[in-house]
Amino acid sequence: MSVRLISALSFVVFAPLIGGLISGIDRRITARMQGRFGPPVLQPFYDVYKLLQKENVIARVRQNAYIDFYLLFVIFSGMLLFAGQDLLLFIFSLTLASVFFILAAFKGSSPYSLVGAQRELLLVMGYEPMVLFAAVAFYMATGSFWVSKIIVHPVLLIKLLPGIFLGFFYILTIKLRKSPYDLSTSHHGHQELVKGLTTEFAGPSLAMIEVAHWYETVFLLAFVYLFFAATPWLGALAVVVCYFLEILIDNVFARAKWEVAVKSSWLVAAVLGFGNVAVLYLLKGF
Amino acid sequence: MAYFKKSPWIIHYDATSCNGCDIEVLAALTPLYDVERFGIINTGNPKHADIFLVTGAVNEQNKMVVKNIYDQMPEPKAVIAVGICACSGGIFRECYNVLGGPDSVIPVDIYVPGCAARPEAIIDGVVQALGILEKKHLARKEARKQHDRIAAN
Amino acid sequence: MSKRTIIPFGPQHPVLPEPLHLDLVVEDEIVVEAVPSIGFIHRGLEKLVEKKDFNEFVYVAERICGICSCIHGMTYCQGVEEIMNLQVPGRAKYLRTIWGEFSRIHSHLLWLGLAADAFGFESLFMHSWRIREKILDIIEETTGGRVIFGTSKVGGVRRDVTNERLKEISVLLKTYAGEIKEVTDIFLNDNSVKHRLCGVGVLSKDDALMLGAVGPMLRASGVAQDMRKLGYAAYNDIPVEPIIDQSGDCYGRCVVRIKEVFQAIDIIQRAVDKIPDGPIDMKVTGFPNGEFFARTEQPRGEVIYYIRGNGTKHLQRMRVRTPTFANLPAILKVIPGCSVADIPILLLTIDPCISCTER
Amino acid sequence: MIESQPTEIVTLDRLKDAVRIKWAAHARLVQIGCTKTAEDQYEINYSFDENLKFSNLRIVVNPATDRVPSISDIYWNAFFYENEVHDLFGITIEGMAIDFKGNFYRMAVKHPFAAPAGQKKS
Repeated sequence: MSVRLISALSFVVFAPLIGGLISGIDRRITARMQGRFGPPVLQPFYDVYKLLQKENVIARVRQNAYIDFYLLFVIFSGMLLFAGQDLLLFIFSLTLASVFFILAAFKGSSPYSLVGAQRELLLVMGYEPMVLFAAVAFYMATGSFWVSKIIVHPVLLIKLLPGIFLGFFYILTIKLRKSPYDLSTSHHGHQELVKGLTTEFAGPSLAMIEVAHWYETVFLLAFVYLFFAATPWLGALAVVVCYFLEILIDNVFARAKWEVAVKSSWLVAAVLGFGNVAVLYLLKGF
Repeated sequence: MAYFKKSPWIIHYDATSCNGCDIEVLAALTPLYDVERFGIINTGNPKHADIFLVTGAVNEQNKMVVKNIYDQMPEPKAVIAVGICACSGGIFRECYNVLGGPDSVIPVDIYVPGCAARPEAIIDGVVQALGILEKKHLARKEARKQHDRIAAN
Repeated sequence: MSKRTIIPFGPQHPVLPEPLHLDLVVEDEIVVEAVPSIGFIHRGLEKLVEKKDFNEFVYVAERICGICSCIHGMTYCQGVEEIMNLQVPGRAKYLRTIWGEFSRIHSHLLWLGLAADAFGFESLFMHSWRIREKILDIIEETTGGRVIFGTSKVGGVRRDVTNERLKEISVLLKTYAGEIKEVTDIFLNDNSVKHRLCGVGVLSKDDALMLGAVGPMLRASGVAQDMRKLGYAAYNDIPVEPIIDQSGDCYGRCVVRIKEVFQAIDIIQRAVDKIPDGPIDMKVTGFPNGEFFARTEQPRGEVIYYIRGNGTKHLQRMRVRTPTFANLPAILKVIPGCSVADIPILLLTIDPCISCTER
Repeated sequence: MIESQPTEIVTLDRLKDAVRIKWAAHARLVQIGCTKTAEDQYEINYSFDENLKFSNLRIVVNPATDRVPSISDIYWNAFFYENEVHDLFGITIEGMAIDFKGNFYRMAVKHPFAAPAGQKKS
């Protein structure tokens, strides 16, 4: 019990540090891919620290409360995952977090943030089936929804769940807000929706969104690790490779439209996700 | 140290410039000049920005736009007038629809001369604005402290 | 989501560095109507002819637009020279051609970058602009300016470039052509780019013509019109075949511009081979009296200068009709029915230059 | 001479017919521009291009008395130029496809080009 608690608490403390560092390395590598030198690796921390000092301009009274809840639930989801709790609970909590984020954006009065929120809803709709398939498949492979059980499962899960892994990798692009699926908001300012979801947030609340994103990055990568939990070094390697591929994908694709994002992620969920579950079903013979 | 020096985010608005300076502002983002080295990002969103780059003079129709963008930016903020048109009206000073530089509408902190202003000059202007940001931040902090003190008494 | 909302697009918008304002009436992310409002850059510089004499006005003409500055200045000068019946030296004509084509290359590369940015391909934007800087280096070296060349003057050009240096530049361009090809191949062949460009904003041949579209916009719809065929500057000696595309969509406009980059490189190389020796300017005496519509082909299309002199040092009237002004109605006709995500790239395919448009 | 530029002077009531002939010949409307030649005399040039052959239609109007018919029912894009002519010169143009009602450009001076030549900006 205490091990779990320590693990969850250390997630709360260290995840933003790791997430921020990952984001900094990401920006540096991205810059190198674009023929630039790039910012210092610690740049994301400077940004967030600066944002915290800025004035908090508010368009509507309650919008920032939603952001507080968004950050809270993102942290809570991560704690659930790191505490080895139920995978389903983690997914629901994460969805709730996105709902709060979308509500916050809907609260903003700018049309950009409204359209951004609508697109985010569609994206959530797009990736959610795949996430659920992933949870089901983990259950079928290991016989438990509990992360603590999954992580000690002796079999290398990637062998059983290659389709699920690929499908999850596909929606990871959406979750990490990488091109081609950075529809609702993007790291780079040059987008038709300006900053989409985050258009209406300034200063400290923007910093909170950024920090929430760091937390998300860390537990999404932890989720990737779950597939390789039986061989830790392979897991670590997979996390690094996955993230590098995401950066690469970010740099070699144009931004897609939401129709493509939703359709393709459903197709991926149906073919890879459902296909993998079906094969497991036949193998295990439930 | 409030890290304003490390992470200035800019927003750029083309008042009535001829595009020469705008293109140079954009060129400063690209590989040869790469201002992201200094943490400078072109946000495009006034609510995220610290530094407002105005190119060109102000005219009847866009003076409200310039003012709106300025008002939407959260404190502390700095304004840089890029190019000779933004400093004084430049070659277009005598045109009937030119009201003068953006300083006729909003307070301008730094003037970057040139027609068109070179990317090096623009970067230098931004770097100078950083000191002003830091100063404004400290002044704000001081004012808040004083306010609290008065409130406490 | 099906209720109509209005999305303001501009005047301050990160995708468009320039202030064009569109109110997009949107239904389910599909644009039903686009209402433009312009005038954010209107300075009224046409009226400046009353205050600056016709020689001074070249400086203003060059600053109508910072991207196509060179050709603006050149067109103005050609108009005045035509009225005053000046025979500009051959070398000046050739230098104008060379610089004009350089400005076409830099403008098209700039456009390619901005277009890539509009469809969210950031690294392509960066690489287009990286190569553009190399072209700018040549421009800066030969003219002294990066964006505003300041080489035009009535009766010739202000600067000369040695023949040896021109030869070297011609060789240099050959190596740059390879680099440009690397980047433009991505525009032409990448699937995710095609997905954003093909079939978006189709303008039929008839529509393009009758809506007054010009330049790459018109040529991408299959109309072979290029003002360089008129044979101004050195284009009499260096014939230019208009580049056309039949598709009429954003992809077509992209193809036309990319091909024009290579065409421009070719023109420069031919001009360098043929350039005559001799003076680069001539003495201008007297004042213009008469009128002329000077037309040239800018990177963005046909630009037209109406110049009317009344025998004094101040012109009576100078009017500029820039390519973007002519292209805007056509793009407004195309917008309804597109999705919001297509708007930036649609607007960018006319290569908008608002400061030209509103003067 | 780069190209010849014939100009045909038409009367106000014949303008639309002349433009229709151009339309039928598939000419492209290049521009509409106005010039003030005397205190109550304004020239409006309608320039067309037929396969690189340039030609002009010119009308001479007095803004105080004349109302110019819009040609935007023939050439839709003409409304852009006509709004501009209206805003800069104060010439009344009737029946534009989209009428900005004087808000095409918002200017510090109303109808700046109609002001007597040489007058400085206030």
